[in-house]
Amino acid sequence: MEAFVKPGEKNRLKERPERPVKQELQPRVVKTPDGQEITVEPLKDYYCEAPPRVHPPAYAKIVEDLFNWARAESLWILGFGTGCGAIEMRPLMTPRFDAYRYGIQWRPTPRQANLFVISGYLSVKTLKRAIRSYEQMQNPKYVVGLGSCTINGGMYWDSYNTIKRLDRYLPVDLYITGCMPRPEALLAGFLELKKIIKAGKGEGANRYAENFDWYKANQKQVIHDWDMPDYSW
Amino acid sequence: MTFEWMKIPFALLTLFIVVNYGLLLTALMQKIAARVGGRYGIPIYQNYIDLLKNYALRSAITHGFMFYLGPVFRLTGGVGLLLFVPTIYGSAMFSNMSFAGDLILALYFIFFGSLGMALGAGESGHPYSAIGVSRGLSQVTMAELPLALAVFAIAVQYQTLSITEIVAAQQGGFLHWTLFTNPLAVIAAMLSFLGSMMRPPFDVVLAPQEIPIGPPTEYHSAYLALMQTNRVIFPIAKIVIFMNLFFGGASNWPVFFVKVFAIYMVSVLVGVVFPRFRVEQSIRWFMVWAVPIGIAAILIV
Amino acid sequence: MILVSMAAGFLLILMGLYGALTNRNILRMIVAFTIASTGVNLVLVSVGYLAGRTAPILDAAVPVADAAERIIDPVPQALVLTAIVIGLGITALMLAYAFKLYETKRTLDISKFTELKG
Amino acid sequence: MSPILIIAIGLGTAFLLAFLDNRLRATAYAITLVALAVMSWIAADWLFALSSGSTGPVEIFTAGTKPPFAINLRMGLAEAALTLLITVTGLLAAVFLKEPMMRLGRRSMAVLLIATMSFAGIVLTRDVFNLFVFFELAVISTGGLVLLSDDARALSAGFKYLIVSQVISILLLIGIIFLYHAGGSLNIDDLAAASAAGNSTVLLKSGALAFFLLFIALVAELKPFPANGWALDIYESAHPAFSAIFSAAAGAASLYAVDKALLIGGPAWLPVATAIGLSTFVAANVLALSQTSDRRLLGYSSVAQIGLVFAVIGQKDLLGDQYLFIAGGILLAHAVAKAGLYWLSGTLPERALTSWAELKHHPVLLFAFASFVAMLVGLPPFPGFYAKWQLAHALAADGRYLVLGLILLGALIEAGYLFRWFGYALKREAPAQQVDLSLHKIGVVLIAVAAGWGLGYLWGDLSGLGNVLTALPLLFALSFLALDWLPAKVKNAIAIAGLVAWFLVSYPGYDPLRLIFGVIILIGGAVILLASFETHGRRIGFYPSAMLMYAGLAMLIVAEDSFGFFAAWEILTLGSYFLILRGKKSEPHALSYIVFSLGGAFAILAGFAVAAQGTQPFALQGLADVSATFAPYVFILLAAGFMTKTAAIGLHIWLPGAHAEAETDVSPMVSGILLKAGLYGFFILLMTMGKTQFYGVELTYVLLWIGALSALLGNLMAIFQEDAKRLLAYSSIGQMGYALFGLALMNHLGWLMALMFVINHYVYKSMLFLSVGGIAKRTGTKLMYRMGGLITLMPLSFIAVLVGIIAMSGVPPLSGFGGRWIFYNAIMSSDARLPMVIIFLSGPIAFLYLFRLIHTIFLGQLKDEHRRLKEAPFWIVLPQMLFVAFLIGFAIFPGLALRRVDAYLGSFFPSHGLAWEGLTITSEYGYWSPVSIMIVVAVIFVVLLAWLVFLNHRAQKVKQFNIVFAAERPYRPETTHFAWNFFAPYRKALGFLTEPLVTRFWGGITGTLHGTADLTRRFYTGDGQVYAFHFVGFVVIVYLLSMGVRP
Repeated sequence: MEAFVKPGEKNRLKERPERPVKQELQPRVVKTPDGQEITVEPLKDYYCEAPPRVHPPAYAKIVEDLFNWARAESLWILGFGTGCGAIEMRPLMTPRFDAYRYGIQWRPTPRQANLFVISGYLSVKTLKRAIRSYEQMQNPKYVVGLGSCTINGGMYWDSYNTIKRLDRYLPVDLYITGCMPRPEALLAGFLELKKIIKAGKGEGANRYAENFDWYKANQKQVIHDWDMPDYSW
Repeated sequence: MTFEWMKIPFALLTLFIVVNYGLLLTALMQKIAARVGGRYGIPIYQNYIDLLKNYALRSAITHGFMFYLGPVFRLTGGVGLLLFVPTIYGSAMFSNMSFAGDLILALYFIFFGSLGMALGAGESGHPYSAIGVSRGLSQVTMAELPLALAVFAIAVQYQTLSITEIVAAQQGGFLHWTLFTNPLAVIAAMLSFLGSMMRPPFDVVLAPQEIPIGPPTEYHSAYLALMQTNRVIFPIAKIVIFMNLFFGGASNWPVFFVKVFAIYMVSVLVGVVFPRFRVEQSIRWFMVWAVPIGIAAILIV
Repeated sequence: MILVSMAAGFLLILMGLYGALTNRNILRMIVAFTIASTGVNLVLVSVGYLAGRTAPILDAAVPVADAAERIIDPVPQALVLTAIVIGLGITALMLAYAFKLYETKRTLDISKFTELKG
Repeated sequence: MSPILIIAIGLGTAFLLAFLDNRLRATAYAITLVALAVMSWIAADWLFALSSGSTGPVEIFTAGTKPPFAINLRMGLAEAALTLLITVTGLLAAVFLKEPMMRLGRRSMAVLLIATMSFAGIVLTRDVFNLFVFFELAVISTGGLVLLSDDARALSAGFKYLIVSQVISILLLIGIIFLYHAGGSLNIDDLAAASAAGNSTVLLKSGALAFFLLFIALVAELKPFPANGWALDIYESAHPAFSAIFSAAAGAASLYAVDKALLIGGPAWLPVATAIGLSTFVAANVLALSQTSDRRLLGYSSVAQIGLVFAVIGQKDLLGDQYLFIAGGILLAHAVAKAGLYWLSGTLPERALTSWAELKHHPVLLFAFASFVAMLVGLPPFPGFYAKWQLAHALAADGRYLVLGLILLGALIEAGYLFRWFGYALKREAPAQQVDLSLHKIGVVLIAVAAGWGLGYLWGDLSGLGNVLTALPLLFALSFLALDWLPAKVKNAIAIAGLVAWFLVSYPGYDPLRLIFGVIILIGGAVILLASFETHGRRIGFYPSAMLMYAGLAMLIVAEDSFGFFAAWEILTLGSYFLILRGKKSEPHALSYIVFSLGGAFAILAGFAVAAQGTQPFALQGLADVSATFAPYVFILLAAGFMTKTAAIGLHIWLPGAHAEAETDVSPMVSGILLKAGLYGFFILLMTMGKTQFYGVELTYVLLWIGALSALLGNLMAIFQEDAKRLLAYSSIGQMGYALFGLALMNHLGWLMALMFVINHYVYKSMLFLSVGGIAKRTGTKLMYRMGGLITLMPLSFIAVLVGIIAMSGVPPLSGFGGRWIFYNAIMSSDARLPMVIIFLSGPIAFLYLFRLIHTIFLGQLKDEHRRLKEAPFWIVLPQMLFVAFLIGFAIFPGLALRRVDAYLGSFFPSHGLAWEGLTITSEYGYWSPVSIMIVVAVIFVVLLAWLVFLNHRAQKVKQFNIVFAAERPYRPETTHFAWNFFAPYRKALGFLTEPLVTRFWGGITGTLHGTADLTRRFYTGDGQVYAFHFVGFVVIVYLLSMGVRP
């Protein structure tokens, strides 16, 4: 069972015992070419350990409005189908729906995408990947939950292996209901998202950074082998 | 041809025109490709928005020094290439910086951006970047060969390496274009052109899901914006070379727009029809089809 | 007469060579070589022989004055003497070798001494 | 003193010793030494008197009467020299044999005296029967001395020798007596006179057969192939000190005996001598290839060398006054070297060739070994070198190309096994046994070394071509032998000072072309030597080798005549060989380097010889006037020779290993500088001979193809290398291909481009080799896939490589672009079209390996064990930074170096030059303004960088695993670094072009040679009787064959 913790509230559940760190992440002693022995700590040496930063709007309102307009009109979706809802994403590229008309395009790498559509239920295993991908996107970035499963678990509400409420793990900007929502619904959702962004309310990335500890605690409750520094840069 | 300070505003003007034209042109090409698929595609101004958005992203990461410099190299390559080639025939001002070097400078400066980009992508430490670079470099060795042969053929034909002089030699009616005076060279060059435009069937470098868009897989925000800027300048700069060498150049901007569009369309038309080649397939394809035509071109001249 | 002795000499040489090249036994080889060198000596002498003349010893029987007419060529005779002496020396050396060789391997078969080859 | 005393003292002392009490061994030994010393002194006295001209040749009549009634001896120049050689060898051998002689007592000493005396007698006597007597004495004493050996097998060897000697003596005696019968005299001169007069029956019918028997018996003493199994057994098993006598003294004496006999036979027999000599020379060298015992190998080598001298005797008719110089040079070099090597082998406890590795702890002995090997191969400054030079010229002038070719082939094979052996000595694991360092033994070896060098000086003086040993650069290099005890840093400073000083001295003498080469060799060499300050300790052997190479290069570019050029060529080859051999795993590569280089050098020798047609000295300018009959052959031979140095495709297989395995600071020397020697050669060749037709084929056109193919295949092979230094080495093949291509274009700009490549290739290849070397030093590996991510740890090395690859790939604005620009302008005025296809293809391929180099080393993923690496050492980085500065400067102001050269090239190709106006360089076809390019690119770059910094200055610096990894995270750096088999798709597409066909071809040739050797070895069964059969068979075959040759 998931325990629900509000932002800022202390986690009431007992801490689970830490799993042992994976072998490849444990500190290891290696011999340098000149014969010295040094210790390599992969978690420290290979990953950036900095926490995420809050990037508040920095410019005059008129400039920010322009930027927000641009952000809204140029939604680059991360091409990552997380659940069965992904099947509803594809028709958006077809002549019938042609989401490109609305400035919606797909990017294969999170670095270049700014909209993450969580398409349907998220198994814990996929959640881990989804979080990593989300963290690797650049601020500002938006999350859309697609279908009932992301809202309340949907038909998997009692599953041992899926999460029930997406917004406990990622800062969701918009949910699109339905099981499955049709592509038209998606389009409507995206247009709604544009409004949110244009209104300057699409600050999920900053929310995530501000409440990072809370999100991370929630995430670690279900993901027991995060195996990385907290923030995946 | 020497340097005058007046050239700088004109160079900036050229740049401005080409950037805007490029933004619209690439969007138009995407729309055309979309129409082939029965879609309407992105709005014609979409590239402006994308560019603005990417410049406006708030956060960025860096993998290091070369990673940082990669896009700078890339865009310097594009802008430099544009400025080293005379844009408008007969206009001293729109010949920009072409006093610095001739055709050979242009041909070799093409690699400047690719090199910097490859290095930047390399420093990201991402294996997919490296795989993409490996594919791109492999493909370019054979794709460039027909172009090199064609360029040699027409340089011999016109007995000059100066782009301005080559354009001058093609004036006086479209039948004087290299396209008609030396069709073999032009065919070879245009086949090579297909290989350099990053469009199907020669776009395995960017295989979007297999190696998420290859070399620039780690680039984002302003880096990506710089590279996008280059993506609109660079193809046009390249096309300008082709236009000057093979299609009689352009003596004013409208002609320039039309010819660039037409040449660009060649790669788009081919691209929407054909599926993707693997690297060794495209190398073989160039070896079997394009190179012999190039060889014929240099032998006949 | 000269012909006979010369033919005999060559015959001896050939016999000797044949013997030396076909016998495996070291002692037999040495003997064969001795026969051959005897043949050589015979040939030497017969080359210097002039029919009807006497030995080239200048004594009362052959005065110095007309020696040139009456004696045979003295040079081959001298050569033969030297050759015999040298032949003796070599034969002795070979025999000594044969003795030593026999001591090391207890055999006189030449084909057994082939540690060095190639 | 009368020469007869030499014989008398030898004989007398031997008898005297017989009367001495056997216990007074020390006394007996002293008497022996004194006797040998006196004999030597007499010979030396005569040699001095005869050579200074204070006395003429004398005849000594033993019995007071004239021949034929008495024996006479002659003492002339040749006799004096050979007698001295024999007696001194005897003396030194006696010193060396101290222990066995003291053990065995006075009899052994007497036998040694007899042996020495009889060899001297063979040389001195003019009487055929006396010759026989001395030969038999030699046989008997040899039979005795063989037993001095500790080796039990010597016994059977001695007996085999006696068996064959018996057969020989039978033939000899019959021959003598019938010769006497036919010619009426035993005196060689009388017989020769009678034969020459033609009115006697000496060489008719039975007389001819008689001479044949005499001749063949004497020839048998030369151990001709294949009738020489017995001799090899002696060489292998006898005491090395005696083997030295047997090889040096007995060989010399027998040769002289045959030479005398040929006076009787006359010129008709010379072809027979040539045939036997040559077949022996080649066959024995081939057989030596598969030997594993040092002494047996030396035996084969002795047989071969004697065969060579015999072949030279066969050329007596055309050598004229040079006969003694040539035959003597080869013979003395052989004698000194072979005796020295046998003595050296006497200090070593084990017989395997690889056990000579023990020598590497003794630099002096190693130097001795190197000297002997160089002497045998005929490298400068030793007598064999001059002799070979003159011989080749004489042969070529007379059109005896087959003889010349076979001699050079045999010499190449000989060089192959000798240098392989030298490589063992330096690189193999040393056995546990110690070298016997007794003073008298080492002393004897060192005397031989000194004699070798002394003879080298003498022959240089006598050659009339200029004494190599008086050349200042060479002396400077050799002086490092004496300075080798100094710390490396001091020697390095001296070396740098020397190079710079020599440049300053020679500067006024250089024309612009030579100036460029001079700067690269001397100043460039000094810059690279800066990196050598990094080494610690004494670095024994490095400086003599390196300076030898630089001396050769410095002499090469100022050489005016063919001899000077060739001598310099050989010197630089030798020096660079020693230099390359120093690398850790470079033994096989150094060997293939020296074999290819010597092969090339022999081709050059043959080329010059054919070109000169007997003219000496032959000015290099004279190549322009070679007659049309010979010109294409000269061109082909010289070009082939130079191509071995530039490693043109087909002759390139030595290069990758040699360059890659060399030490850090050696790789840039042998790549950046040494390869230029070949290009310089091409400059000279093409400058003088120009376009040359061969059966209607334009040879420069062939060169064009070779250059283009080298460029393509070199580059192609480079991209598939995993080893960074190998990659650079293959890239050198490609770069040299470009330069060759430029030269072969035969126009103004083609040459300018080649020169630009000369400069650029020096700079960036030196720089890259130093960077990669420095990195390899730090990372402990040369394999690129084991590196990665070093950019932050080694930023300076990275900058060097970055600048290097930008320059090398020809991307503007760095200097490589200038090369490409000139290249395009050059091909515009060329008629050849098809090779362009290949050269166009190879350009972008270079990009592939360059990117791979920088990416897999500096970019990508840093490995665990490299996390704490430091920047490469200061002294290795310093020259790199100088190169970087130079490259940038040269990119902006290419005119500094090229303008004068451009003008100079105008004297060869007046048209198609460049115009240098202001900042712009203009050709007939295009223009290029380096400064403008640099400014435009820099301005754009800086503006954009500022723009990006403005936008992105707050970018979060992340670490190497913070990458988008398909929503996963990397496992380990090793599995995340895409580096191994980097161009796999390319291999799929074009990999078939890199099939190692050339390697297989040369491997096939060496395999065939070794196979032949192994097969032929079975012929030597070890059975004394079989050897006697061989001899008889040999006699019959020679007789039958010679029937066809003689009148």
